Amino acid sequence: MAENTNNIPKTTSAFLQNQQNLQLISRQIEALLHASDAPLTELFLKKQLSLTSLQLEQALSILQERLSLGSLTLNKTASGYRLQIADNFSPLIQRVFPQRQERLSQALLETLSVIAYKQPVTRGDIEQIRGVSLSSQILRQLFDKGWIKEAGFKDTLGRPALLHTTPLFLDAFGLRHLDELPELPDIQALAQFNH
Amino acid sequence: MAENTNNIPKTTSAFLQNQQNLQLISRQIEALLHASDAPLTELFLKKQLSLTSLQLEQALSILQERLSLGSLTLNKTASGYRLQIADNFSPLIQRVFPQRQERLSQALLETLSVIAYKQPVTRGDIEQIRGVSLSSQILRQLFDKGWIKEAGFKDTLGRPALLHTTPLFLDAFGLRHLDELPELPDIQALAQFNH
Amino acid sequence: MTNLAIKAPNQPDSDLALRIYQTPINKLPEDLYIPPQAFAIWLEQFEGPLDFLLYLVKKNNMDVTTMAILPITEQYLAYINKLDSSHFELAGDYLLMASTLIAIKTALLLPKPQVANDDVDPKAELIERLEAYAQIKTVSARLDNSARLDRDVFLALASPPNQESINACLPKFSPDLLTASLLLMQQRPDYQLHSVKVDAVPLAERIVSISRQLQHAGSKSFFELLDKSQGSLGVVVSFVAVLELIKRQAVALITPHDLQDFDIQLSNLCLEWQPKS
Repeated sequence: MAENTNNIPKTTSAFLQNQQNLQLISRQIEALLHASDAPLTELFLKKQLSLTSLQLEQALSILQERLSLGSLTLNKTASGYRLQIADNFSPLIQRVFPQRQERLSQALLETLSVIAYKQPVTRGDIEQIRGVSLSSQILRQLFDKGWIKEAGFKDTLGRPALLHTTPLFLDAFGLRHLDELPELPDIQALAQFNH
Repeated sequence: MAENTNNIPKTTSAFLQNQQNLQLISRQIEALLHASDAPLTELFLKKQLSLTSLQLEQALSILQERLSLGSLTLNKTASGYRLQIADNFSPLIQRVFPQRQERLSQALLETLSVIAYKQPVTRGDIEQIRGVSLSSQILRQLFDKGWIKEAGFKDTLGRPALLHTTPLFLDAFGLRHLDELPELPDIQALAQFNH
Repeated sequence: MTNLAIKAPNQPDSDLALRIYQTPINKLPEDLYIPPQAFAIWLEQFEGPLDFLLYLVKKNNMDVTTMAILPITEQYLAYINKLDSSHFELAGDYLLMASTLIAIKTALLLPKPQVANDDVDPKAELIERLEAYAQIKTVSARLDNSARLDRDVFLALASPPNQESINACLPKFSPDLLTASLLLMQQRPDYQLHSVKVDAVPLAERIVSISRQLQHAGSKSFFELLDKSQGSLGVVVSFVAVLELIKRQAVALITPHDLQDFDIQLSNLCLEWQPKS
């Protein structure tokens, strides 16, 4: 028996060592993702842990597999990787922590949609499209959540600030790119507004 | 074969079912602990998941075992259970997300040095050596950091408390013993001071 | 409010209707008096005049693109007339729309003007706005239906490791900070026990003294060069003297290679005699 174990070819032993190393890396990634308050990019992980792209990919897949034994999943969002609770536990969490369920008002959702689909837009643009004056309360809520930001000015009278959505907005709605937004419905389809 | 499987005694099949159930409960607990921003008590978990004390205990031990494959630990604090990154990832986390080291004020350093080199000393001693009255703000900062402590009294009028440095102080300055303190330069105020 | 149950037309596919005594009312009967407050509350459920217009279009089973503007306008104005003056803050946007509608209505009723300003067709413009708004209203509902963080999707929170284990990895303070602070303490004049006597410290004398010391010792730290009896003024004058000597290239600054520029303080300033070649 002892002889047998000694006869394990070098490649096998190297393979085992590599596997162990990837296991360790996967645990390090897990710890960093838990310690960070924002998603972490591939580039960041590779740089901080001195990994090749292949190592990162393998370690992430080991991590994903290990997490699947429990209740978490590794999720790739617009701004990087994050750990989230598997969807099938959402009903449980919603039941146990009902206070965490935030309802967004129609006015806020419409304002956010105008910014997301028509960006960059000014306050005036939003008011023109929605046909109502925009309460600063709503804009403040959106800024507070970090879903929108001001960048640049429109070259018109008063040089109003231009509003854009942020990666946090994408993260919050499970989108990786702006082009993953639900498609704007066709006017023809909308024509029959009675559905 | 088919007969055999049918012949599994009821108790065994009940045991397996119970084990599966405990696995599920352990995943539910894991999800709730990850979703909560505060530790969760045994009472809360038992109530929310309708568990007996035995079930909770067994599910927690399954969870602890599963977590040991990754980078978290189940931690029981005074206010309940929480999931925590294992201590052995501290160096990694500290390296990747460094905490800024604060600047220590001259007044704080002087007070600390007097205590370190002349301990045990009273507040009065410090004032005499430094030639300025001691702000309670500074002593509080030193107590808050756990770098000094009171132990014993000086046998003089008013029996003032004696101040000493602590092992945390040695730790913060990378010293193993007090005698590793750098040699005291020629300092008249300290030399003149006899207690 | 006691007898009026008003159903909010919030849900996109709910039956948009005003209910009185549980009975859905499809339009406000001319003969029924509805308190203006109740009407205002009902109107508040809409996101504005465009939303309200869309509701009217739907209620009349019309197509947005081909809707007949006149009946819609008349219904809109009939409702808005019920708003009394106490709801002006709500009415503002609605009144603006009303004036637009009246303008469209007038244009339709009057014989067609012949010329240039048909590039601005207020009716087409209104329909365009309604369409654009309907699009946004639809996508905002879809956006709300997508799995949202903290409502449908939850982040996995975990506490950081024990503070002691983090502390163990924090960079240590240098113990030299302690001795340096004591040296600085010594340089400080003793305010309490003595009145501060400011002895003049002649710069020329300091330059001579420092040159002599360095010439003799080769190199010395700034603190070793000080004459402690001269107090803090002596420190300042000595510093100026050192600067002067550096400028004359009689002495040079020794920078330990492991120090960054910003680490150089009086406490680690070292000087070296530069023999004239």
